[in-house]
Amino acid sequence: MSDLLLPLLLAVPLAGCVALLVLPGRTADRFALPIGLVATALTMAVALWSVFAATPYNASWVPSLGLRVQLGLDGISDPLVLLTAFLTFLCIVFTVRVQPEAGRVRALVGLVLLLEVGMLGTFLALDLLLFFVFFEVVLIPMWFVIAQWGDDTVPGGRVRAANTFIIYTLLGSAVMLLGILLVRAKTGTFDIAALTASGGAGMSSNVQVLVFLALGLGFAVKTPMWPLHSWLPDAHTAAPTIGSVLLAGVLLKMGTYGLIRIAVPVAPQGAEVVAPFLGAFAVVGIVYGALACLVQRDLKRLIAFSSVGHMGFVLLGIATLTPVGINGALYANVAHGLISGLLFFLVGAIKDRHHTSSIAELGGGLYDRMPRLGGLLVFAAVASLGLPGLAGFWGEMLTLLGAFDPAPGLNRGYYLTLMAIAGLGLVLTTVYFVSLIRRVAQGQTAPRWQQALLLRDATPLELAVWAPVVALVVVLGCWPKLLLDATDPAVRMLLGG
Amino acid sequence: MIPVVVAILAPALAALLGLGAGRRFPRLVVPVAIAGSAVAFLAALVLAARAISSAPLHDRLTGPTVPTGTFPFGLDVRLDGLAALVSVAVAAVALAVQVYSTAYLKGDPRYSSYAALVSLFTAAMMLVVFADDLLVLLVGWEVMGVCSYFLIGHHWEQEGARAGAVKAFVVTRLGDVGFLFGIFTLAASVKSFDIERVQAAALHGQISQSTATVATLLLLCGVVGKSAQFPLHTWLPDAMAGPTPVSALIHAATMVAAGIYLVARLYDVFLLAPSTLAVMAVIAAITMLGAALAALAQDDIKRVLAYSTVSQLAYMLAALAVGSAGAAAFHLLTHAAFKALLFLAAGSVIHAVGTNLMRDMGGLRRAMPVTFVTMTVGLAALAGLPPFSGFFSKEAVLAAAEHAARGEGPVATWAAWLVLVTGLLTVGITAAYATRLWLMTFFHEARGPVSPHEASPAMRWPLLVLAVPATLLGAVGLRSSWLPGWLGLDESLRPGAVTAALSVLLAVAGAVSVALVWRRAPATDPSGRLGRFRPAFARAFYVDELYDRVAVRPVRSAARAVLWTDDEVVAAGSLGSGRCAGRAGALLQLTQRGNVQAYLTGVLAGIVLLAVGVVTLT
Amino acid sequence: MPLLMPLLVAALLFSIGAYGVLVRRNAILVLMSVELMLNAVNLNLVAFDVWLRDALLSGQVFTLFVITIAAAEVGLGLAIVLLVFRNRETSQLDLLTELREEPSDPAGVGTAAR
Amino acid sequence: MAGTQAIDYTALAPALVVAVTALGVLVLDLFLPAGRKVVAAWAGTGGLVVALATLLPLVGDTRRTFCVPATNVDPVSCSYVVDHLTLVFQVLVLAGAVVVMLLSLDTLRDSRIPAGEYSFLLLSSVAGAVTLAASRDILTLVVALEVVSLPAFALVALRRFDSRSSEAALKLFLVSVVSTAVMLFGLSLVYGTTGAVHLDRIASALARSDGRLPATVLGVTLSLAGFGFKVAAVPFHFWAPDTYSGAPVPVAAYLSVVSKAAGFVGLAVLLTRGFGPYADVWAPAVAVIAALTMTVGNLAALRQRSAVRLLAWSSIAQSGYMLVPLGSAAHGAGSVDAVLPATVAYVLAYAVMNLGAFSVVTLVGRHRPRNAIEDYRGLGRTEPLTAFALAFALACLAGLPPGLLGLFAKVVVFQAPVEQGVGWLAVVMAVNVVIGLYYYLAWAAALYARPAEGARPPSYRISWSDGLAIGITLGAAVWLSVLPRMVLEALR
Repeated sequence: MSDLLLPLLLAVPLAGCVALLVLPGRTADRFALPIGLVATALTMAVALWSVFAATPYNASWVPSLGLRVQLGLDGISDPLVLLTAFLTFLCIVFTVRVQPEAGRVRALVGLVLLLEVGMLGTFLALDLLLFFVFFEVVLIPMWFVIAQWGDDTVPGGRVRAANTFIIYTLLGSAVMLLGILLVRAKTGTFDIAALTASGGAGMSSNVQVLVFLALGLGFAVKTPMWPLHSWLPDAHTAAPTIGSVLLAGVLLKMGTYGLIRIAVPVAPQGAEVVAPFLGAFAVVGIVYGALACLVQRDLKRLIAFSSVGHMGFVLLGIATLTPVGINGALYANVAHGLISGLLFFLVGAIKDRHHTSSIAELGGGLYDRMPRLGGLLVFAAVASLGLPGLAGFWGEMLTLLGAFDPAPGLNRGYYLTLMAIAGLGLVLTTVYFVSLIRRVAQGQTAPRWQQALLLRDATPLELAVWAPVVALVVVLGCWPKLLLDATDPAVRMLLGG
Repeated sequence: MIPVVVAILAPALAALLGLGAGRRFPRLVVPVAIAGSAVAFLAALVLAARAISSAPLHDRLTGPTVPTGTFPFGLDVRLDGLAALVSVAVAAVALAVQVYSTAYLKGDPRYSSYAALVSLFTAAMMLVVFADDLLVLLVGWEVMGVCSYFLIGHHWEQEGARAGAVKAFVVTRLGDVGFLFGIFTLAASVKSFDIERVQAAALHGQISQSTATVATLLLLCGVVGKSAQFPLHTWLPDAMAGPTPVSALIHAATMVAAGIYLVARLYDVFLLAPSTLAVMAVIAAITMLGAALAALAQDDIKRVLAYSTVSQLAYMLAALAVGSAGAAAFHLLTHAAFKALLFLAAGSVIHAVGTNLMRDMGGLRRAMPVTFVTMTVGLAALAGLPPFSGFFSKEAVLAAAEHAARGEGPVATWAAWLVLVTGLLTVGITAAYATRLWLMTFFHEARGPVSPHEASPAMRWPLLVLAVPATLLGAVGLRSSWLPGWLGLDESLRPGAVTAALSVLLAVAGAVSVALVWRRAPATDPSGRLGRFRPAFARAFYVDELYDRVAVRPVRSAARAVLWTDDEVVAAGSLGSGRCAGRAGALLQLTQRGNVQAYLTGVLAGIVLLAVGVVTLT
Repeated sequence: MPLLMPLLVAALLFSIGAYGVLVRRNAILVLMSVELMLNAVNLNLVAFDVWLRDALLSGQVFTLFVITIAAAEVGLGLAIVLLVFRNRETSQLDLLTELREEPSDPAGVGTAAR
Repeated sequence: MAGTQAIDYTALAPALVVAVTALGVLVLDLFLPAGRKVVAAWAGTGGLVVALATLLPLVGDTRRTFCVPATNVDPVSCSYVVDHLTLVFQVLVLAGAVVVMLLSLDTLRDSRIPAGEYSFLLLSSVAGAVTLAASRDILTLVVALEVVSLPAFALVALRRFDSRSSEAALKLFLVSVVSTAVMLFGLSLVYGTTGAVHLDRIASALARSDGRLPATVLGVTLSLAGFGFKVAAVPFHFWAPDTYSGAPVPVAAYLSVVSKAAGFVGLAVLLTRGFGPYADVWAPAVAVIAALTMTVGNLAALRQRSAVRLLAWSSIAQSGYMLVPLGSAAHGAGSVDAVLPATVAYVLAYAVMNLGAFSVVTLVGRHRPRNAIEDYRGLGRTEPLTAFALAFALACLAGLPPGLLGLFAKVVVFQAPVEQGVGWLAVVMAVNVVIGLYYYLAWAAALYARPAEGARPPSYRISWSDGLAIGITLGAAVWLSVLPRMVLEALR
């Protein structure tokens, strides 16, 4: 029975989505949100249950391709599965009151459920091709969420933003498919567990470099790594609130999770050759993201660029190829998912109230006119800049510790310079977040908002949605053992080979 | 070991309650905050009593270890003489500040968040004091930083507060990055984050001198940042924009002293690196002298005290540089007492007169007798006049410097001489600016607009309470069984004969010269005599402007450059490829213009090309 | 008679037919040129058949089929040309460009999705 | 030559049934009153279904007929062989024809096309296609190819009063005739240099001859031309956009699916059975053609505003994808058999996807003759099921989930060049998949976008034959997305 848990985990949101599609128009519209709530809540429950009780599931789907539905959970994917189920549930709850005005709610809930299937599938898949299929299931729903419910006042329009998002990601995943097929051509199997155990045995070292480059490119676009990031600000700014929460909270993690789960173990020698370049791009990403945020004019774009910086840390952690580096990467992954999710919820709430997210128009004084929302924004900003005692710190600290003494094959001096620049990036991150607090939260309320009536502070429902995220950020900050106990053994086994 | 945990958790709990329920139960805020600090103070007293009774106190409580991937770290706390005494100082000042703030910030709309943040700060400081794991210490270290950021920015309506808060947090954060790398170097060499094991390794010589030097220099960045020493001192004067009790607690007694406390805690590692000690000596000398001179020319009373704090901290760093952790701890304790007293007194003066600027003050001697007396005690201790605590602790430092100058200390003799000379010189200058402050504030006729009145009891009592240690704490250093014993050190902290005489002479000379200048023109500011040097001293040798040009402007222009590249180059790249695909499509459309024979030409041309290609290539 | 001569003639004939197809404007003449090309193939096939002295005579059988195919194609071709002439009053090939590709605005299909 | 050839009529049954039905329909048309002409079309469809039924006994063993006695050099070789490859394509051709027939019922009524002649021509073309799948010598191959093509020209020109149709037919005719002439010239050279007409004998002759005669190489290359035209590969693709937009939409559907499938089976038979030993000669050429076809098809499709024209360019691009496996068979006969199943799988998947798209385009085309992409705006709101069918077909064509059928087919096709080591072709295809995504997605988005201001959201009267066609194709696509074994392992 326990091996049916994982397929059940995927079946519940899929059933919800199909139900919304099949039900006749009138009833589906009325019951859209209840179905969404039940489906996501059930998924969360099954996720929690399967984290403890699930055993790997294995069934053949397309024998000729060698595609098998292989699902499994271990220390690396547990936190991400829980994070996905948790954030999706919060998004649906958030939609209950904040009805996105454009388009129908039924379609939105259906799309979010389909998104959840794709995301959960990506984290559960233990078959390379199955991972690729779920990796792509996410694209079309997110495209429609951005293009139909997005904010059209973005420069260039929301459809172009959605297009750049999907074209960038698809280019990456097309190249990733080539990598996957090359692996199969050389080793004859798609099974990740077997490939990890064999540690890239079937492939010569330059084939492994080719495989790592192909897989790495696909994941780097999704992470996003520095030069391939230009889709992120447009997509995040144009996406509706729950869209950007899921985009930042989970979709970015699929890239780094892929690197850790697939690219590094399957092609270890390739990883060793490419890791220094990956580290260099990561560090440039950190500094580039931080500098870009310093002078950003739009609040949502600023948070999007902060994701480029934070994911730079995660990539640096992976580039060290050490257990502590990868532990740091996973921790930063989960922490960034929670904190950026919270930041986008808050910025979305601010934007819904002020109908603008440009910092100049918002003016200062958020503390003054909306103390609770202002306080939460400052909390999230401080958590995001990596204050110890909050979730953001441990990931970045472990990454730097990993860079301090990287894997034996890597050049130590080079990684020390990377660590130093990343440290500088840390300070720049503090600078732009603190100046964000100064420009938005502190100071006087602009006259324009003084007499605006609709500026209510955070509503009880919003607080109910955000409170668990805040609590998790604090718990993960004060008690890192909770997450590290789960990831450390899995990472040691992964790198131990 | 229970009191240690209580000392940390009580204020933390108070903070949590304050932040959480502050808005809904405003009445509960003040009692909860004070209760938190009081419980912490009692716990600290119990610990101090244990430290005094069983002299070389050493105790550990190890919590769960957290796996990281390489060597794990654990939630451990430890108790020894130094920790107990410093925790008493912290708890005492925190309690005084909490009580004082109830009056000073009466009616402030955001008092609940203020009190909660002060409690959180106290808990963080306690964590730093009692931490036995480098990472746990770092957590406390940075939580203190963020509390100071929020508290400086308490009056965020004012631009000064916002700017001061940002500057304080960024500069300390810069230092903390170096601090983090120092922790990595140290922990990697010992394969553990545990301070106990680091000290043991240092004593048994398991840490090589080069690693020790690199680690201590990096740790020094953190210390210099947090304790506002020479390169990273610019944030402390601007931090005065925060409420005065905050300045008293954080920017006088506790946070800024955390750096010195850390060096004292890891002193065995520092002793392995004489070159670091030399660097510390140089930094201490520069900071000591520069800050004292700057204090001489300040007009705002709080900025005078801020620069004075920087200078006094340099004394403690100097003591550590010349090899005497005991002197540093001693001066730390006495400084905590009299500097907190000075700030709170200044607070009541500002509260009465309504402005910080000394040129609007005067003649407060009669109007505010209690403040006058306690401030005089404080200033005397600061100047180092004999009966007061300041004299004894400063003498301990100078004695240690003289001792090292004779060649017996761990540091190079030239560094010891540098410390000794600048130390003595600064004693004179300190006495000068202390007297200037004293005269301009309390003597001559009242220049202030409103009639000044004495502070309310809630503000007066803390002054009186703090005045006691400010005067008597000096005696603690006389017997070697007292303070040195409690700290577990076997060095004597009695003032040396020669240095004591010299420093008293210099102090009196400084005070008298300022008094003479003042007597000639009581209405004007005595520092006017500095003439051409005054603006330089007032602007603290233009270090701020230098940093602005060297660091702030380049970063901002780099940011604009990054934004430009992002909009133009990277985005254009992605759009460009889309557009050129479209143009290629348009080009292809030209081949489909409908003429059949054009199609046939294309077909036949294609066939010919294909055939020639295949025949020639295979 | 050496094999080369008929092959050369066939190749020449094929090229002339191709040239005729590309150059002549009138549809009928283009059809005639196509016939030339097909007959060139026939010549080729018969020449090979004789040279191979194929027992199954498959070359000549192939020629018969090609001839029938050519006939069918011409019949159908003329019918289509007749239709074109009736609808457009012309059989000049270069005037028949009603189905050309109109260069649309740069956004192309993308505008539909706005 | 004593004794008659033993003819295996059960093997011939499908072709015979279709041919006889065609003639029957032509005769029946004479007796039908003007109003009842549609009955002829129904009879034709019935014939096709019967032909499908006759395929059942042929499953399993390989049946040979019209065989030539062995000579001292070669074994017995037959010119009509029904093996697994043939059966798969015969099913595809007949099923495709049934769906096209369903689509054409309403179009015949609306645009005054003579139903009798239409059905006769369609069925005769299908007969040709069925024969082509089973032909194993170059004579039958050429004749069958012509039998597929000639009725197609007539079908395109059947709207006699529409100058666009006649122009389209003329263009199709001319390009086809020229390509056939070139192919015949090539085949004559091949016959000349190998001395054989049956494909297996040609293959053994090519394998025997050590040196590579330039004439043979030229012959092999030129003989690709005929099928290149049928498949609308790059140098021969010029006719496709004009013909598709000029012809009635069901005929365009027929050309893009059934006649293209016939082209591919002809190519597959010719290259694998006949020119196997020369794989290292034609494989690089096919690879280059595939790359060019994909890129030209996708780039031009970016610019299209009319639905049928966009589907024309899209089908050219899809042909490029189908040619990729054949193009990566560079290591001799062994690799050819390895890559053939990939092409067959993709052709099957493509047939289902494309017919799905065309069935909805035919429906919309009847109500909006202009048939531009703008006419599809907001279809999702008024006709949810039809819009979903088109969106699903487009997702399959783009190769993105939820269109899993397209995704699996593309993965199979991608596998061929990666395994055979033709890396550059795989990368070109990867880029093309991304370009392709843009216009499929833009069209799918238009379905669900808000209708243009002022324009009444489109709502159409769906006749049950249209509904049936859409239902069959959507059902097949969804079923094969979940269980693609049937398509992907057609040739295992």
